[in-house]
Amino acid sequence: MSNSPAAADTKLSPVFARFSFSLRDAGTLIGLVVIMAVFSTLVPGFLSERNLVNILQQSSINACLALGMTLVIISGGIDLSVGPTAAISAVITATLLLSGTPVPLAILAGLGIGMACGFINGILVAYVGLQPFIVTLGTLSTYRALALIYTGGNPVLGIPAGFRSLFNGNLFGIPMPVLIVAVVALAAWVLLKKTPIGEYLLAVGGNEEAAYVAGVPIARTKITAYVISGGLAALASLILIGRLGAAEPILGNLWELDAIAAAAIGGASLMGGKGSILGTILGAIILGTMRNGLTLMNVQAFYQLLATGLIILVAMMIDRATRGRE
Amino acid sequence: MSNSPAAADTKLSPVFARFSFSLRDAGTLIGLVVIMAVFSTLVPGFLSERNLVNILQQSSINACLALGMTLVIISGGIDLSVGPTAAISAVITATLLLSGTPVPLAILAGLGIGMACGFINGILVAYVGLQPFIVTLGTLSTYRALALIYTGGNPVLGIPAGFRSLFNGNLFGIPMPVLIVAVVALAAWVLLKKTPIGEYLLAVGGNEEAAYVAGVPIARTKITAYVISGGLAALASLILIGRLGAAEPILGNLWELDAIAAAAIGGASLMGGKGSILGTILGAIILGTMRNGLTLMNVQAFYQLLATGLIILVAMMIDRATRGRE
Amino acid sequence: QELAPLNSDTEKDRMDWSQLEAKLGAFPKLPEGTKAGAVSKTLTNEYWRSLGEGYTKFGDKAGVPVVYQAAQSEGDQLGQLTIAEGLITQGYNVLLVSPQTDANLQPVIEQAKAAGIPVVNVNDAVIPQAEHYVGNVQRDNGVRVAKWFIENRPEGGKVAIVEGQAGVYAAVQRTDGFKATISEGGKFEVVASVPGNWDRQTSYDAATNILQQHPDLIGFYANNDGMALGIVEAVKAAGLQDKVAVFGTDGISDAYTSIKAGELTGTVDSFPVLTGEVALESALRLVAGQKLPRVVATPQALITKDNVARYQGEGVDVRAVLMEDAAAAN
Amino acid sequence: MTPRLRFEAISKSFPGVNALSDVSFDVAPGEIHGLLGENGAGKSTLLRILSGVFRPTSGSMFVDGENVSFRKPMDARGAGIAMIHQELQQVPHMSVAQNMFLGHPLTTVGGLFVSRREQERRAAEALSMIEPGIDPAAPISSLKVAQRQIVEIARALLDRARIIAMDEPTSSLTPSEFERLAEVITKLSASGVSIIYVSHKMDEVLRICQRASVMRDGKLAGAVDVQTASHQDVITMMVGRELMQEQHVSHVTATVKLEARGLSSLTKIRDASFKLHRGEVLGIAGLVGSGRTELLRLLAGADRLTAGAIDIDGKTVNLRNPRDAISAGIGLVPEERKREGIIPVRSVTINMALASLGSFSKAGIIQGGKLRNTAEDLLRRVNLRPFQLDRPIRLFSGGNQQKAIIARWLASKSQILLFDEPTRGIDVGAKAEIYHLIEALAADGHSIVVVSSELPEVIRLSDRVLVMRDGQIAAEIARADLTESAIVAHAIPGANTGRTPAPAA
Ligand SMILES: Nc1ncnc2c1ncn2[C@@H]1O[C@H](COP(=O)(O)OP(=O)(O)OP(=O)(O)O)[C@@H](O)[C@H]1O
Ligand SMILES: Nc1ncnc2c1ncn2[C@@H]1O[C@H](COP(=O)(O)OP(=O)(O)OP(=O)(O)O)[C@@H](O)[C@H]1O
Ligand SMILES: [Mg+2]
Ligand SMILES: [Mg+2]
Repeated sequence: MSNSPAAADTKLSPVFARFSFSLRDAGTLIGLVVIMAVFSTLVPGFLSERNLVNILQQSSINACLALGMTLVIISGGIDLSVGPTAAISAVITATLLLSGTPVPLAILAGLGIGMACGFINGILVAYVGLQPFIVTLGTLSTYRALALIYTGGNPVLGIPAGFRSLFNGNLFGIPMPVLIVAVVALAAWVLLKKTPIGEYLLAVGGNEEAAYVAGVPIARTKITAYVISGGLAALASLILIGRLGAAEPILGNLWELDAIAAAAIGGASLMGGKGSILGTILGAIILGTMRNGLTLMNVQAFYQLLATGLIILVAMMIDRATRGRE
Repeated sequence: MSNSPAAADTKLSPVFARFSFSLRDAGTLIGLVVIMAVFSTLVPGFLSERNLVNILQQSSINACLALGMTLVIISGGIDLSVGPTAAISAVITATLLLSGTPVPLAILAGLGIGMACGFINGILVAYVGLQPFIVTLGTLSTYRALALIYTGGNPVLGIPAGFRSLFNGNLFGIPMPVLIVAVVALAAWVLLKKTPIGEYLLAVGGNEEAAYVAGVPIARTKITAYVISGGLAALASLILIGRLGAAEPILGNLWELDAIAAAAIGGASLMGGKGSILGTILGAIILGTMRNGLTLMNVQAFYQLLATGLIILVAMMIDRATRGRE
Repeated sequence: QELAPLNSDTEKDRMDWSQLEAKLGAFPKLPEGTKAGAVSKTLTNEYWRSLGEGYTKFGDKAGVPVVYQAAQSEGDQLGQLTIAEGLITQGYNVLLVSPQTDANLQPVIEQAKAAGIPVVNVNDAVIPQAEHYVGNVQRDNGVRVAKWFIENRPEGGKVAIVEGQAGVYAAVQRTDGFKATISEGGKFEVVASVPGNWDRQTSYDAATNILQQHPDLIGFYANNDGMALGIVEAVKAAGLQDKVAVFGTDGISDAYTSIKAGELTGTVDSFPVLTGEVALESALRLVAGQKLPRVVATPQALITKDNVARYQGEGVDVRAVLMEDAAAAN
Repeated sequence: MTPRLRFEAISKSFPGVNALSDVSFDVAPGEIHGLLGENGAGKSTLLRILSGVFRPTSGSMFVDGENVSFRKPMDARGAGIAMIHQELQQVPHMSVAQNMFLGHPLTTVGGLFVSRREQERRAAEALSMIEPGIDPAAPISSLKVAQRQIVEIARALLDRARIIAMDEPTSSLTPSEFERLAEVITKLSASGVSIIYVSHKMDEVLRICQRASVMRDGKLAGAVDVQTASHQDVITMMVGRELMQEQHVSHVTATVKLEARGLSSLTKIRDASFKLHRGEVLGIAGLVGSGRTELLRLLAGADRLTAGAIDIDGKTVNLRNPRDAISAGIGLVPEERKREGIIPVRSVTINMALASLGSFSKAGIIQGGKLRNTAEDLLRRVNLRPFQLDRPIRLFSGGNQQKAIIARWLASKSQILLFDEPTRGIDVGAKAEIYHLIEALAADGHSIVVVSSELPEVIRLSDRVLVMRDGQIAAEIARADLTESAIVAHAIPGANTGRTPAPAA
């Protein structure tokens, strides 16, 4: 619906169509470069290596979530429950670690819990046939409540150093979270661009009925998207508790909005059938850069909020204009 | 997308389809009756007239918002910015009242501000062609920031009694908010069922391209939906500040989720083209009843959250089952 | 090197704010170019803005520039972390943090330690690894209100609690302090303890429902003033303003106004401006190399119509009044 | 006399495609003007310019001598132009009457309220000119495609337009429905309304039109003298070469590939039994709504059986969904291309490969080279035009979309192919190609079922024909006895004459 038919006669040319994803991504990249340029003139040291690494590190959690969100959005759905999913898997992983469970096992359990949460969302969407927005709005409350009930509302403190160093250390001078998310992004890119599952996601989001007749396993495809989203939410929570050294049941508040914003800035269409992994990553970095830059400029909280809102709108307008020119 | 094609072979027969709206509403009504029956056995005095009036009063604000949301959803959009829209118009109305502006003028100004906020959303959706979710995600932050900046974060206190009695009094033993929302609901029903604008909303949400080639004014129709939603958000905020006697810039936090939940429980499809005014009202009352009943039962916070999440899921499943049987 | 997890309410290594000067001497001279960075939960609540006022006030006095930032909304945990990390990067000499949750600023503690920057945890959520904490005793907020009921309503009765956001430290402690204290004599019954989510409207609705079910209720305790003011309106709407006492927490200016107008029965003021001053003073003393106990307790007082004039109004020097209170308590 | 409508040097280019270049012709008042051309020739584009959906890149239009330019569909309607679009343009949750009055509802109280009753009365009036059976209050989604197309036609009649542009109005209609439409069109023409009539059905055009223009590759290829022109002449003008009229060739063998035993469905089909042989082309004829589509969907696993069984190569298969059917070697070319056929934003290549991605993958990764080679091979075989393999399928003309869907089942190497109205909306040239394809597939040993409302097509292709009536197989007609009248006799209820209704044992 976003694309008013009045504008429908300015369509992709065939030559460009082949590169349309990368063109769109180039638009996002230009947006990022402009924002960085602006901040670098306003904030001394903004472009220092340390700060750039900082931005990446600070964007990594949102990027991780946004990757899963992108796949769900491409399949024509949405996942509002990523925050509480992260919270459940964080507190359970932390409890397991404290009770002496070996680190790899605890990690697997945490990821498993996240995927189970996603699986429930997927079942409700794909088999019961409910609207994704409503399903995940319902599980948003439900999962959060479960995390709170499980912990009695208390944080789980004292996560072992072994686990923390895994998610909080550096490798070749690059923070682990950044590396982890880079690997995840690469995997997501391969999944979307190179595997049948990726094509199924695009097909289901693009025209569910036609995909069905063509033999695409609709339910399995949708469930896969939610399971991945849940798993990545869990991964994000592991990164976070690695950094914080504690797992809280209220962790992940409002994460869904940031993740959706990153995916949308990166070119995902909430009508399904469209989205870009690279774009999403750039979208997450744009949001992270905004936060970082505004903080370094000591912009007051209310004006930061204003800037966040406006940047989303402006990014989408630039996107619209770029697509219009294509 | 919610309706998996696997189930597509059980289609409406034409006879039933004609009554499908009222059938669907009957489903919601049954849901409400069941919930009330459960609470009435658990909570003494739950069915007292006083408590029932209470429930209506407490549902009125969400119902007011949900009506506007329903129209937006029918048109194929969504309005996440209702809370901040309400906040802006609340603080401005309150400031005007404090500065001695006559009550009717202040009310008009408040409603006007709300409609202006909606108008901006509408322009961005209809003319700039951005996705409604993203537009209103952006304005969600932007409007909130404006409300905070305008007031410096402070509540505006001391709203005159004349204004308050208008929104907080009783008429024939029925609270004013309930009466106001009843009138609004009637107007919305007439708009949707009896006027060309209603037809346009359904058409634009149901099949935008078909509506366009048939000459439906797409942009104007969408903008109308957002303007109404903004206006009703403002009205809801006036009811609220009448009750509380203070206007806070942080008022209306998370209102959008409740409003969307009410509309969805009432049968609106987030894919557009479908929704019921009566259903939405019932949806809002279901949510209000839940809150009231759980508070009266003194259910602990975590479990209230759990119940809220589950009721949304269960309501949608009942809906699905009802439609399946049609 | 691992510190025992901090419990700011019970930590033994503590000092009252009034003792700062007495025990540590006059305010020391600071290294040239000292600057302080502070980050709090949100600016949407007057409490946190007042805290910032206190920082600035003391900063001006000591000639130290203070940057005060806050997250975009309460609950924005990662945003707050980003801000705090930014402050470390920018080379501030000391950090004052009021974290969203007990855990979300943990990395700041670690990074600051690595960078040799002292960090002071100011109020509310408590970072277990924090080496320095300045703030009041959260539990005591609830305890004071409960004591008021025990003294002023000797015959007992039904009371209700409207809680803040589920799972937040301050909400849990305040609620717990009230509940435990008021239940001691056996005369009072807590008939409801429901979530108000720091939200006026939610609290209004909750209070309406509770009053309707328990028209003989004698009092409410709310975890903050915004919620308490919502409850006041609900009590008025039910026509019970003479029978039901309503207490809040924080001591924001609207609460004072309401108390003077005879609507809100009372609030537990934790004097955010003074807290800010004390916090920055403690932080700067750390910068100057002084040793401080792990907890510096800041004052709080139950404000009712009877004593409101003592704490607020023309020519009242709150600092002096609180000093007197402190002296009286010892 | 000034022409009613004049196109003058109309050109339209989409990025990368010149859809129209320099098209000029006139339509006189009251004239019925045919517009012919292959898929993608630019017919729809021209009409969409006329109806204000697109704006021309250059050129002008004159209505009754007056230069007009439309910025949106409403403008064209204001100038007295009504349009029946090639694709159904309807809103699913609304009633028939609401759809017909979409965009300009009948109102009372000074435009304040919609007058439902009046709309339904007028809608019924317009509908009754073609098919009285349609309830104007029924939701449009409860109607079958053919009925929905009739609603679209009736909608254009409401407007009292000066010019009605009809873009393939009969693509889903039966001959008898066309007859009624022809009557209506003749009456309109007599009252001075000009009509532009686009169709791939040559007979229709030659029968009702007074003049016809032929388009090729976005240009006007010439005018046809309807009185004297033969099919061959027109076709030559359209495709630029002669097409051979070919005869049916049979490849049927004795091996039973598929056997349906007593199939029944939830809604319509009752006790359908038949056999399908290797190399056979089995035609299914019947009236609209007789259950042909539903029978195919049962075979394709898209709908569930309530009774009966399907055997393939003598073994009973359980088809719970299209996926099962595909792995059993069954592929369906669906009737409603836009809704059930294509993934609009994806490339033709991907649309082609969707059902057989597994076979293009190694260790879960799609092999781009292999995919590309197959796409080039198969899409060339179906003669895709323009031959741009990465272009989103939504940008192709309907006929070319259909070719890509057919290629889908070639790619998946299905042994049993089910065609539901395979040449609907497809030009003569492509039609001949598709017939060739079907025959070549049969010769290859594929088993094929063709559902078609065009009797000549059924007769041209089939080795054997099943006639459906009211959800049942009413008769089976062998090749030797195959005539149009034989089919019609069995298809029409109550006309059960002659041949024994013999469902295959
Ligand atoms: N919106 C569009 N964007 C880009 N190209 C388009 C668009 N619409 C049509 N085309 C191209 O313009 C050309 C003419 O298409 P058009 O639909 O007018 O053909 P047609 O003669 O109606 O064909 P058919 O008989 O299949 O309906 C085709 O090559 C088509 O791909
Ligand atoms: N989804 C549905 N809802 C209600 N009725 C249906 C549905 N699908 C099919 N029918 C009914 O089943 C009958 C058979 O329809 P089917 O589409 O199989 O006919 P057909 O012979 O293929 O006609 P057509 O040529 O229009 O495709 C129709 O009369 C129709 O009313
Ligand atoms: Mg066409
Ligand atoms: Mg059919």
